[in-house]
Amino acid sequence: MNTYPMKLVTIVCEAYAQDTVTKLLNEVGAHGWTLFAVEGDGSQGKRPADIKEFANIQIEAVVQPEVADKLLERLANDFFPRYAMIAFESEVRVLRREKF
Amino acid sequence: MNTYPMKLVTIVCEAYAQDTVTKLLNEVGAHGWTLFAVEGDGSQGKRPADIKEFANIQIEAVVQPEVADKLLERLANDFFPRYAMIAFESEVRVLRREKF
Amino acid sequence: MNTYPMKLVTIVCEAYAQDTVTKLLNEVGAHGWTLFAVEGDGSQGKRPADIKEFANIQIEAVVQPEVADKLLERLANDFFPRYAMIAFESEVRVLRREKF
Amino acid sequence: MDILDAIHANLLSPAVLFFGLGLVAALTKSDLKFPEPLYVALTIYLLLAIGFKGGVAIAEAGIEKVWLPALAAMALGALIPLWTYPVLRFGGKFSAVDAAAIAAHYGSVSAVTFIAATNYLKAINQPFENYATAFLAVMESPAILVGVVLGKMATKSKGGSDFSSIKTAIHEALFGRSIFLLVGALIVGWLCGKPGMDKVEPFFVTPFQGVLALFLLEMGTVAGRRVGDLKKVGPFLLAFGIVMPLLHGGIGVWLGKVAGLELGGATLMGGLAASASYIAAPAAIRLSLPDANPTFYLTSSLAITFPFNISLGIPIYYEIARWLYR
Amino acid sequence: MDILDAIHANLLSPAVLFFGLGLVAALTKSDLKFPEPLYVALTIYLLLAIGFKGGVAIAEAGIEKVWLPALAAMALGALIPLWTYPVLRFGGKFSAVDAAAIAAHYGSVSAVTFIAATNYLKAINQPFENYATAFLAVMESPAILVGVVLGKMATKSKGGSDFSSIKTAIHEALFGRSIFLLVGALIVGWLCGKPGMDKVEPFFVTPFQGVLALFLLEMGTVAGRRVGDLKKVGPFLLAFGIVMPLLHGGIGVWLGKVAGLELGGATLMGGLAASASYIAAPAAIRLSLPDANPTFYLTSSLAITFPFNISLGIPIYYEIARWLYR
Amino acid sequence: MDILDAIHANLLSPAVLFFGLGLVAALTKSDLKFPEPLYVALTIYLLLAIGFKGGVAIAEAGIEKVWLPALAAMALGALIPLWTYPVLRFGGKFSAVDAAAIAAHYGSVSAVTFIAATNYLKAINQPFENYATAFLAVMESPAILVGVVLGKMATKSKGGSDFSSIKTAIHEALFGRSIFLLVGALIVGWLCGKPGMDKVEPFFVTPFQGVLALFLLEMGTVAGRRVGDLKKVGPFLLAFGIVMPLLHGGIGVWLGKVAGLELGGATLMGGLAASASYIAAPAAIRLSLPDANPTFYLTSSLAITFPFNISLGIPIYYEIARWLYR
Ligand SMILES: Nc1ncnc2c1ncn2[C@@H]1O[C@H](COP(=O)(O)O)[C@@H](O)[C@H]1O
Ligand SMILES: Nc1ncnc2c1ncn2[C@@H]1O[C@H](COP(=O)(O)O)[C@@H](O)[C@H]1O
Ligand SMILES: Nc1ncnc2c1ncn2[C@@H]1O[C@H](COP(=O)(O)O)[C@@H](O)[C@H]1O
Ligand code: NA
Ligand code: NA
Ligand code: NA
Repeated sequence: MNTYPMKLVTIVCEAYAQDTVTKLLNEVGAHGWTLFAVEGDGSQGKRPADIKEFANIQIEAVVQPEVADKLLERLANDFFPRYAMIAFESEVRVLRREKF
Repeated sequence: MNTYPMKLVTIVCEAYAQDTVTKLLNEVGAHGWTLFAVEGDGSQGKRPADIKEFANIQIEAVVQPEVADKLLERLANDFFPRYAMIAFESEVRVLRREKF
Repeated sequence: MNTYPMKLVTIVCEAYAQDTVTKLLNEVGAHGWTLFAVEGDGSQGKRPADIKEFANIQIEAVVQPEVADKLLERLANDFFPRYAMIAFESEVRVLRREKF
Repeated sequence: MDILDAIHANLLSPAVLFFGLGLVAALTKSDLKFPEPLYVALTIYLLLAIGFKGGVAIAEAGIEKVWLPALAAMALGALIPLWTYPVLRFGGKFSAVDAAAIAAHYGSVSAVTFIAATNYLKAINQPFENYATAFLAVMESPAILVGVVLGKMATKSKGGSDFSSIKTAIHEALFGRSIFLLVGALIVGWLCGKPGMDKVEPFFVTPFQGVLALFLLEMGTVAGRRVGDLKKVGPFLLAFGIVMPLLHGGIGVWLGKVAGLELGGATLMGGLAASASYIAAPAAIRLSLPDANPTFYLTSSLAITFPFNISLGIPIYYEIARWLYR
Repeated sequence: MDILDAIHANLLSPAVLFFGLGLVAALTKSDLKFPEPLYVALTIYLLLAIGFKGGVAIAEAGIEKVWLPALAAMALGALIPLWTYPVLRFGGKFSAVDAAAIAAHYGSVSAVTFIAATNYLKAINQPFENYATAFLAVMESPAILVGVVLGKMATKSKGGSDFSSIKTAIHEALFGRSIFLLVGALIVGWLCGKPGMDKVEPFFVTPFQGVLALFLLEMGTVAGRRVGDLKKVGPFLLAFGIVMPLLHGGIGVWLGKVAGLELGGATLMGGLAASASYIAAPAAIRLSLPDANPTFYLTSSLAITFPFNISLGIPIYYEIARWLYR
Repeated sequence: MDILDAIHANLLSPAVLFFGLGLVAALTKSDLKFPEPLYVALTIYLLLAIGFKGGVAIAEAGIEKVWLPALAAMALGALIPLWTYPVLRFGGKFSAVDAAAIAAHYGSVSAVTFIAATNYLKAINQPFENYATAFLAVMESPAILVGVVLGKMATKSKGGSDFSSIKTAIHEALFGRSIFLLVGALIVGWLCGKPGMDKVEPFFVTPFQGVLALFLLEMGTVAGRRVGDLKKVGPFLLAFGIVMPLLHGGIGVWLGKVAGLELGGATLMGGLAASASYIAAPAAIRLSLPDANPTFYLTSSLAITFPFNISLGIPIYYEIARWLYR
């Protein structure tokens, strides 16, 4: 099987940011995303996920390297100052290059 | 600590495919898997996870490289044409080689 | 954007271990973690997540390489013999080095 | 103007209004979303409650009253796909597997539509046979099996892996969550009888209508989120999703009368025949006919037929019954 | 010593005691945690129930009785931020955006506080206007919009992305989950009237107080987990979170009297004015003023004002009302 | 043939039948699965309801009636591990830590078994002391602590990390979710008394039996999924899981009589002694004795003793009580 390199960008942030982050994903050219509710602890304190309104989510998107760059840049400039959030990228390999 | 390279195969697909995918994991020689419910967006549209029946799941399996190859091949041939699904692999390192 | 290499350590274990694992994360110097409930199958049998008490969780922490080493060592020595658990590390890249 | 009054009364019931509110929530993109476990909890409750009540009713009426109309209901369910399939295949130009899949949904039934129909009858003080739940229970599976067989025959060539074995379909049709809960609760209710009912009535019966209203709010949002798919399914399926229920509703009412039911029971059998499954059938079909396109069968049963039935359909079937029982 | 008796009775009600139990759970680090879907389910239930009941009450009382006090309530909500903002900005030395955010929370209202107040009145057999829910419904949004405008004016320079558009705030304030459920259920109740109520009463009314007790247990743990943040907010906000409710409570009661309400209704309007939002407002503010610090507005409304109101505040507003209505 | 009648009546109650239905679901691999939050919600409800009711009963009976039998219950719970440990260690050849873990479970109690027992008594119109919930509350922890100490003494050598500190065990045994809810609600109920009960009765009391039936359906699936583990635990533990309850049931009934309880209360104390914990104890033991094998203690308490008690055990303890109270 031929596999092709892609970037997986993972974002953990407060649930309030969901709409703006998925909008950003569309803007920078991601073709899909996956999202789930998480609990967490970080510099802005524990997020116990007890109330929907104050919960955390994790968003994952498999994207082309250029898209990952653009995405991270936008996150750093517009989102990091405002939201409890982390983001990181890693290398993954996919089968259907054209899908991402 | 000595760590050993393994592949992490991640599959995101509609919840209906759960049984057939985990069966496939057994067949190709995975020794375990982890699974959770997710929401997502992709080429086949939003999956809002409102109804159990139409929800998405993410399945992760740490496997030996050969197993990953076999797994991806079977997914590409039998599953991709039928189900809303993506799959990708990445490099991870584990401690207890014999466990995977 | 400058990105910096970090390790992502992923731990899947029974929910009972949550407090001891997050305590360990603090001890070895992780600055945050993310956690969510999962189902799974492994050498110790299926964990169907039907009862909170017998469920599985997945914990992810982005840490510096040295911290990852220490973490894995402690897991191998103190936790693997006692709990249904797997752990693995992978390479990721982050933007704000100082945060992790 | 009887029928307009009947529809009017139905539209102003809390259950239907809450369904409408859910539609509005989805269409205005309000962030109202029921968590999935709440949805599951509500379906479990509704299925257990209706099943249990039906079982107790069977115990009281005696099985000898129930078996004949139940058999008739079952036969009707199994037969419906046989005529809806060609309509879809040749009238609607659907592929064989899509036609089979949609046919399976319209032969099977929607428990919530049934519940809404009992609700309606209660609201207008029309008595009905409580054991009618038995018809709901037996009508769920046969059409699914018929549909799967139709679909398999059409797609025989493909195969290989055990994706699409008929065995999967049978297991799903018989042990799937919704049918299991319904039939299980029916048997439990039948074994307990009245003394059992006395114990659990304040939980399974008294608050039932309120829970239904809450659930229909949720169903409104679920259906509303699929309104955008209406464009994808085309005008044929749109018309199909309204005309077929009317046809099947009439047949069901008539069959109920023939099988010896009272006016109320015949209305319920009409509602059952008219309803299309959107829980049990999608699950079974997705597993056993994975090549069928879910947008077609889900959108038509969930976003067209279901809202039609609970708003306009049920009062219409009732009026048909009244006309037949004059 | 009337007021002490009133407080004593309130403190010994199941709802308040369960709230205390929740606080204890959080403080003793018990692993008691409500799953998030249960929290969502309970809020949906409470909002629908209170809204539906209010709607039925409006249908029975006639809209002409309701509109004037509702308008007064709305105006009060919109005005409160105008004086709380300078108090916070200049008295408390908060940044402009933080002051605006907190002001929005105190002008808006807490549905659970309202419910607790109706509960209290019921417990002491004090009749009240059931349609008061309408005031709750109209008081939620205006202050949020005013607060967002205040915050925007202060932070105009920054901008660019659509983070913080007023449009987002308006959509959230009008179609956010809680306001949507409340207003939607109000309309549904108003359309159904008494016949609809008869059907769903055993679900939406009879068990209501028990559900509230369960929910307050959960709210106790939520508030308790934020007790640690009390240190971060400083003594000014601590005092603000208790003094402002007393002031607004008095104004609300007085306004209720002026607008023609009875003693019970005026008490409820006092409770509404005194309450601070911790669900609708945080959501809207987080989205439209992301630069405001949530620790300030959440801790003060959730961990100070809310517990104060449900334990001491409500009986106090009632006594104020009794004094005004002598 | 009294005892057979008693068992027969119990087996045909909705609660027990729904438990059976859950077993069937698991064994036929139906995809029926309660979402975890629903399970949590149901346990919270059941524990609060039973605790609150018990607390109100204590307030009405007066603490002076309760303390003596409560003390007796507590002592019994603490003592049971002292004889079950050697039986397991030397009779069953279990390792020290496994024997200690299992012993802790059988000394502790199962709230759901207790609830099922009260249900049974209500069904056969046998009055009982409502404050018996207090015995449930005090019997949960002592055996766990004793079991942990036994296990620690056996595994002293190992240590190091704070995994297995006795402190963890104590915190878990006293502030764990289930004991916290039960004791907390007991205190709340005791503080509110009858007036509080009047408010929440339609939520916490009226629908209680129905909720229990729903919960037992879920417990049936949970137990059913562990049926496969029965092979792993061996014949000794199988026998142990049935013989021990019978023995402890007898002792409990006798002790209840000695402590001055009526027939109903003694039956409940028998049921408590006979029951094995499968929620509080596993949590505490997993945290404080992580080297013990969960398959042993979970399978025996959940898949053997629990089903035995709710189906056959409770009627048997009742007959023992009737025989003792002749
Ligand atoms: N080092 C980390 N590893 C994994 N997740 C993290 C880490 N730091 C923060 N997070 C997650 O990101 C969320 C926001 O982080 P923060 O802004 O640091 O509070 C936290 O609640 C965690 O869920
Ligand atoms: N680029 C992507 N990155 C992350 N998840 C994706 C991506 N594309 C699709 N998915 C997930 O895979 C599911 C099925 O994808 P699709 O078949 O494209 O609809 C979606 O619902 C998403 O959860
Ligand atoms: N190879 C694997 N890949 C992914 N997850 C695994 C794997 N093996 C085990 N797990 C997860 O780790 C948990 C504990 O594993 P075990 O101790 O092998 O039973 C399982 O319940 C799974 O959730
Ligand atoms: Na049908
Ligand atoms: Na206010
Ligand atoms: Na015991």
